[in-house]
Amino acid sequence: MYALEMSEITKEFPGVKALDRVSFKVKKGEIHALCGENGAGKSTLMKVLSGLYPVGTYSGEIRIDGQPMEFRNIVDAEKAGIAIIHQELALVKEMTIGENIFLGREPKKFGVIQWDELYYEAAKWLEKVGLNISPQTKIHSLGIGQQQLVEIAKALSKEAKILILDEPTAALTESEVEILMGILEQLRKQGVACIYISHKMPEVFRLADSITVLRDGKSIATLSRAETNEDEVVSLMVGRELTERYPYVKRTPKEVVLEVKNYSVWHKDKPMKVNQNIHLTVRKGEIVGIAGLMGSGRTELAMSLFGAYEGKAEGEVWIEGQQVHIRSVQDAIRAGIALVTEDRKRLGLVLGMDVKNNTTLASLAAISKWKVINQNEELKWSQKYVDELKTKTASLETPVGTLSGGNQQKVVLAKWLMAKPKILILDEPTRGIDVGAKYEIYHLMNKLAEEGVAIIMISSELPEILGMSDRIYVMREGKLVKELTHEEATQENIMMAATGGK
Amino acid sequence: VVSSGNDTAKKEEKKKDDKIVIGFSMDTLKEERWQHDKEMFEAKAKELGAEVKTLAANGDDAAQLSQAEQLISEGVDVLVVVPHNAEASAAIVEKAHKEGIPVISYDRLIKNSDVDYYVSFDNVRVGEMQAKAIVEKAPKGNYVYIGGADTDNNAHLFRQGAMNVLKPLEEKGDIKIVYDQFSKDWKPEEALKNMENALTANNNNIQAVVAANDGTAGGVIQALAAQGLAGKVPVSGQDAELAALQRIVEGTQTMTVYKPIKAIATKAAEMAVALAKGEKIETNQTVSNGKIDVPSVLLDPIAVTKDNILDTVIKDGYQKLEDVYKNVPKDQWPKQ
Amino acid sequence: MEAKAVVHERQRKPLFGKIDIRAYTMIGALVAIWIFFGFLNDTFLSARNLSNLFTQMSVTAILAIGMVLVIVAGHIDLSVGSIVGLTGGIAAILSNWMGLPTGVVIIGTLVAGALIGMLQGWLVAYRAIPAFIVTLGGMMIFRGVLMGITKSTTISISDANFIALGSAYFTSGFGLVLAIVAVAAVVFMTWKKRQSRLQYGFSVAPLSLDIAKVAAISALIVLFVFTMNSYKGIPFPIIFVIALALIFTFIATKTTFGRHVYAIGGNSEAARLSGINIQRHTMMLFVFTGLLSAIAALVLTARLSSATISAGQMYELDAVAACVIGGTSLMGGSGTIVGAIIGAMVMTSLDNGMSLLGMETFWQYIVKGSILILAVWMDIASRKKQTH
Amino acid sequence: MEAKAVVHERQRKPLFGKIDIRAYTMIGALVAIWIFFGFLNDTFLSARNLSNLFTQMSVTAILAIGMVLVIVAGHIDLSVGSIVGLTGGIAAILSNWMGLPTGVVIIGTLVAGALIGMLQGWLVAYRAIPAFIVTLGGMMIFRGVLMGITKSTTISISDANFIALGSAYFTSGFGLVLAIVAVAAVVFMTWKKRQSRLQYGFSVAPLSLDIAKVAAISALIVLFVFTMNSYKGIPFPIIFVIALALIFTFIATKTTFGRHVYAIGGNSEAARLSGINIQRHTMMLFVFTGLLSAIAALVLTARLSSATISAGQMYELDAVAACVIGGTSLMGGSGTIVGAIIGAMVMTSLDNGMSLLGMETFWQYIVKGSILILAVWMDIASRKKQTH
Ligand SMILES: Nc1ncnc2c1ncn2[C@@H]1O[C@H](COP(=O)(O)OP(=O)(O)OP(=O)(O)O)[C@@H](O)[C@H]1O
Ligand SMILES: Nc1ncnc2c1ncn2[C@@H]1O[C@H](COP(=O)(O)OP(=O)(O)OP(=O)(O)O)[C@@H](O)[C@H]1O
Ligand SMILES: O[C@@H]1[C@@H](O)[C@H](O)OC[C@H]1O
Ligand SMILES: [Mg+2]
Ligand SMILES: [Mg+2]
Repeated sequence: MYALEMSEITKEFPGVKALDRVSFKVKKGEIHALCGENGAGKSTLMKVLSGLYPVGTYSGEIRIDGQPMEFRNIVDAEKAGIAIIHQELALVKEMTIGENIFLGREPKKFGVIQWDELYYEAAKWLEKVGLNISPQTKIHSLGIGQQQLVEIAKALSKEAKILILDEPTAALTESEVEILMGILEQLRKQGVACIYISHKMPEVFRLADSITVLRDGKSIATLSRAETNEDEVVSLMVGRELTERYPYVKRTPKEVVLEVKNYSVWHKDKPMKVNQNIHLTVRKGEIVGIAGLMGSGRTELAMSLFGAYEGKAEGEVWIEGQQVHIRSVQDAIRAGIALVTEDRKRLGLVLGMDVKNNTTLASLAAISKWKVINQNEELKWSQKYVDELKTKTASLETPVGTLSGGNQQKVVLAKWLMAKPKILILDEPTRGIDVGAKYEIYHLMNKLAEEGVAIIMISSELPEILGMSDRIYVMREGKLVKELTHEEATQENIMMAATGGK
Repeated sequence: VVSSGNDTAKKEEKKKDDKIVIGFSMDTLKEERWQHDKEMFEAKAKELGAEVKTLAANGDDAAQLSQAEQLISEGVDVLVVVPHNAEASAAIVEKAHKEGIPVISYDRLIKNSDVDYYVSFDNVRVGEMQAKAIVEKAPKGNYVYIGGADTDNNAHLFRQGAMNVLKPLEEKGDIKIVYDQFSKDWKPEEALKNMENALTANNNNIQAVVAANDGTAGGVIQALAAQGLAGKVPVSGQDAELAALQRIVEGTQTMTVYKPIKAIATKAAEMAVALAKGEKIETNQTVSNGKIDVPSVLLDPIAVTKDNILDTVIKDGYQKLEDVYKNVPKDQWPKQ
Repeated sequence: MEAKAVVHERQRKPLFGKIDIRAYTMIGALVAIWIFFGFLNDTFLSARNLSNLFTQMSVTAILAIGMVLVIVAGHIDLSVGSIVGLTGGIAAILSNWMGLPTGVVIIGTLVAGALIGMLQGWLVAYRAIPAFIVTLGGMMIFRGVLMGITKSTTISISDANFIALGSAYFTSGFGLVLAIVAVAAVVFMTWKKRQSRLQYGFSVAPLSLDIAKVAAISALIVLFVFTMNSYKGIPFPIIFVIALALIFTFIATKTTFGRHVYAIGGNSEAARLSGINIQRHTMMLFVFTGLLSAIAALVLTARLSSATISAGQMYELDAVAACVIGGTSLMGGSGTIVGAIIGAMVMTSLDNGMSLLGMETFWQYIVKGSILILAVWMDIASRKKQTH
Repeated sequence: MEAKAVVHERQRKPLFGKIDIRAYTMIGALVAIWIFFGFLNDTFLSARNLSNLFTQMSVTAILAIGMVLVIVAGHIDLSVGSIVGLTGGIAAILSNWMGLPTGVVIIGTLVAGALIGMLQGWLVAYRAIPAFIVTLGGMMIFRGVLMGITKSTTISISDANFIALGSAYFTSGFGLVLAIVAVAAVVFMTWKKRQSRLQYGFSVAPLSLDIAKVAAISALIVLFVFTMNSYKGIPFPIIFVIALALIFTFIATKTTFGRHVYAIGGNSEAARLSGINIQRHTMMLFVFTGLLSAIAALVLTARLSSATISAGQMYELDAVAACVIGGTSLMGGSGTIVGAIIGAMVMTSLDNGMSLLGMETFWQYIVKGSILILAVWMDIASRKKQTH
């Protein structure tokens, strides 16, 4: 008996068949992973299931506990015991954690919200996900990882029969992932059916009982974890063999390009430093990884070096032996720095603009004469990057908002590649990106390093840091506490340094 | 030049077989009085066998110019204009004349132009009448002036007229103007606020109020009523609006200035038809508009008080007795 | 036990943190304006003028109450001025031309306002036409209808009960009763809140602090009532404003409807994903602004004891300005009703003070515009400082 | 080779896809309105009335051109009406009171407009005060200043050259030359575009299609010039509108400045992180609206041959309405200048047509408001259909 059966689900968007007769079944008390490349249709399938795309906008059948169901809206799906954590954070920034957790389901008496009860309950759920903050804290003061935990708490609080997690760990650090795993295992025992979407294979293999692979909107296979392995799943996803996951090549970095000395950054609103006495060097053709826990201050360092952080900075920055004073993003670009930000939708892209306009946004001067844009040059360059990065887009005039996450990330990368940086800072460059695309990005990094670009990669995925970096800095509480070479670094010594454990 | 001659010739031809068409370009219809002007003007013209096209510009100079252009392009025989702005409307006269269309300036004088005729009441006179009527009731004491819209030229003319009467008395020491403000957009609620403030600032020690029109008078009287002073302090007005006449018979407003709309509307319609037929018009005076002396027909505005309501507004058919006395017990109604 | 302790720690901070610096800036500005005018003009701070002042701000304040919520939800209502005009005309027609009793007139007017609002709300919510357009169109249409149905005449009201809505005062006895009830309510609610928090095991503020707070609020209430009583009592329109402010603050902060409105304005996608019916809420908001406009129309018409076709013109801008001065963000998601009322008070105080000083009209325009900008500037600058 | 082939395939679509359904809906609505009025009234479609119509819409159109960009960037400018009033007053003072020559008057007025815009832009861009507030304050302040400096009088213009700006016509000869130049430009630009695309190896539309396009545009140009010539020639103000529309469309679509403005409106954070100087761009936008308001003021003052203290009142709403009817989103990020001009034309056509029909004022209000809503409703409904 299946807790959930979805059969022959077909869903079309103008010009795209996102789901093509997909069938998907989940048993009670099972953790079922849903894998597939970016744009394979995972989120769309889950949106159908959660009532976001109401009955009539798709074809096919949904059964819960054997009963056919028709969801006209989200509330119907919730009533049927379905809760979902969406891939994109869906929190109201101006509201408190508690309000967000219970949004739409506030405890009330005679229509009056029982605030004390609400916050009491909210605190309980926060406790469960290991978030030690007051539920009366407003969302906007949380980091992105903490926000993700709030989303998880919100979904858990619905005490659903079927829990959908669409890339819940994309913004979480190892320890938080641990907590989440614990929770999921407990839910499994309680008989909850969990659908788990992730691009992180180790997680999938650690947790899942079964794995369903989607490709190009079709369900390719459902496998039992016990009877498969990572390589098989990956090759089913991408439709070809993909053996080598981190294409590290040994390099001999040349002269120092970026040198940061005794660099400190003040918090943008509080009288405290988010970075202290940073010393850091990056060489030409070198990939330097920065590891650390969430909130350790890596993003602030990157933003500050890029002239984009509101808090003041102290200390020295040298580029190619020249001291530079970067006060704005324009200064940074002029000095040859590019930053691929961690939140592509909010900070990286103008979602309503098309692929080509986003690609050229930071380098318009290069394709303009007397401030007049040469539109053919624009086409040429954006086409070049679409081809080079294998970006999947209907045309160069497609608004980037309609691309899948991985393809959006490629557009951000294209924007900064076009700026021809000497120093490329990548903040969580593969967050939410499928294995195939990740692999392409790693290759690209290697190629850039080959061409002499100095690369800093901030990442919370240790395997990626270990697999790609020539050198690794570990940040803890705003300080660089350790420096390791590719050879020295291990999962253990990095975690030790990051957590300050002995 | 040649082309404009042609146009006139064509018009001459047209006039013989076609009906006379009068263009009536109005500033606004957003005040009660203008509604009366429109109705009476149209009625009279119709009676004389002409057709009237009326357009109102809602207090926008540019819109009025546009509308006049339209009337001109529709080929009206004569244009009657109630200008929103005395100076800005000179452009209308110029445009009309280029097409050989004569222009009558209605109620307000079009300045600095070759306007053909002017038929009106004198706005400065109106202000003077308001002040005189109030001074009669309250020869001494603290005065309040509640003006109209600062953005309306007429409001300045009314104030000028009132001050012609009040300033000498103030210099003599008989009266004191303790409060003098315009009311935004002629709004009664602005007048109400102004009057409340005036009363507060002077601790109710106010003997007379000159209000620029009936709308503002309404606001003033509300403020007085709140202090139990309605009917005790004389208040002027203008336009003989129904609400104001009701207040006059109830005793809370002292007077209103009735500009016999019927007279001006009738006169203007007659003049327009005569002009269209190419007849000459007799006028008794001229008024300088800064450029020429405009042949003018100036009608006398009438100060209306409780005593002469019957003989003026009601006799003219401007308002009905039963409406005006609606809130007064029937036995106290005057006999008609 | 451990868990409880954590909760305790967590609950303490916001209790003090809730003091909204922003609101205080504006209260500060208001006090500064009052002191300034009080200094230049003896009458300004007299009980009588304060009574005037409160009455003069009532219409703007009532409109601003509805406007806050509409703006919080990410919309705007440019038609409120015209709805005031139209429903005022309807009230006058019902009362004067048709001679209906006050109660019927009031109900008829409110229903008219609500229906107008509902129509606009439907277009915004269910037809997805931007509120700016719907209400800009509405602004023209309703003014046109008003001119049509009143034949562009001024209609005066003779029903004394109706007129009382705008110009009567509550007797001082009533004022005192009101003060006592209000103080009692404050005490009771503070006590209840403490109880409830204790029940949930949250920390509570020291009793002395709560007592001080209650005392301060009570003192303000008593001061207000005594000031009003020392003139003629509390003016009717002000009671409307206070009542509406309380009701809508309650709606905004304590009910699911209110919180959902904030959620919609803050992140409509998140609201939708939480199963909130955005369309129904949006339509409701416009029903509210329609209704509040009708109430404002009743007050205005009663105050003038007549309905004119220019009534309410440009009030939408006053209402929006009041909201923004009071801290409502035009981007949606944040704003308070109390703030909007303070905003309305700031603007009315300027009008009143300058007219008392007999300032020339053109100076009044300049000063009012400058203060508007300055107030928001100060506010923004102070918030920046606070966070830097 | 492979790659090139892909390019070809990909580039073909947008070439045709660029035809903006939205703009066509509005043009359709406009044509419908014209046919409707033309049917009811003989004069409406006469050369002479069309000439009037274009002249009448000029002020709104000029203001809407600047407003589009401000709205695209996520702001609004409520002060344009008052800037029109104030700079008109300044022009009249310079010309009439000070007797300066036309050239100096024009330059003085434009500088005044730009400075006013810069001041407001500075407050919005560098002091982060919401544009709504700054320009609402500006609306009051500039009106007040106008009243102050003109002492609330109307100042008439006697300089014939100045007056010509608003009321002269280009002779038919000039019109013909203009038509020839315009057609030549269209041909040349189409040809150059083809060449350049071929050079880059992109696909080009079939020659026949380009020829058809050029022919259609040329026909429209010739039709326009002949219509205008059959009355008195092309009115001066229309030439301003056309020239400004071309310049600003160029700025919006072909320059880095324009692109940056759209990016800022689409996602200001992403724009900032792409190295765009948001503050400078924002300030510049307000300089533009100030400048355009001054140009509108020159046209208006010349047309009326005088400056009045109420000139330009409420024009901001007309300008915003024109933008929105023409498809500009009030949320920022999208909108076109051509659309805004079509929007202005729709509104002016309604005004003109209804007044030709002699419709009663109140009906005019009702119809105009309804059409405004209806137009946007239609547009939204059609776009929905298109994408679903
Ligand atoms: N609202 C939409 N309009 C048009 N196309 C859409 C829309 N949402 C999704 N798509 C398209 O449907 C396809 C499936 O997208 P979906 O978001 O389900 O992918 P996914 O498997 O979740 O990818 P990712 O791993 O990047 O999250 C993609 O081609 C995407 O571009
Ligand atoms: N929007 C914000 N407002 C206030 N504080 C913030 C905000 N974002 C982050 N912080 C705080 O700044 C510090 C650094 O957080 P941040 O998440 O940027 O670090 P990080 O090392 O880049 O982590 P991540 O792995 O999430 O990228 C933390 O103390 C965090 O709570
Ligand atoms: O009659 C008055 C009119 O002359 C003036 O222009 O506007 C107000 C009216 O009351
Ligand atoms: Mg997805
Ligand atoms: Mg980070």
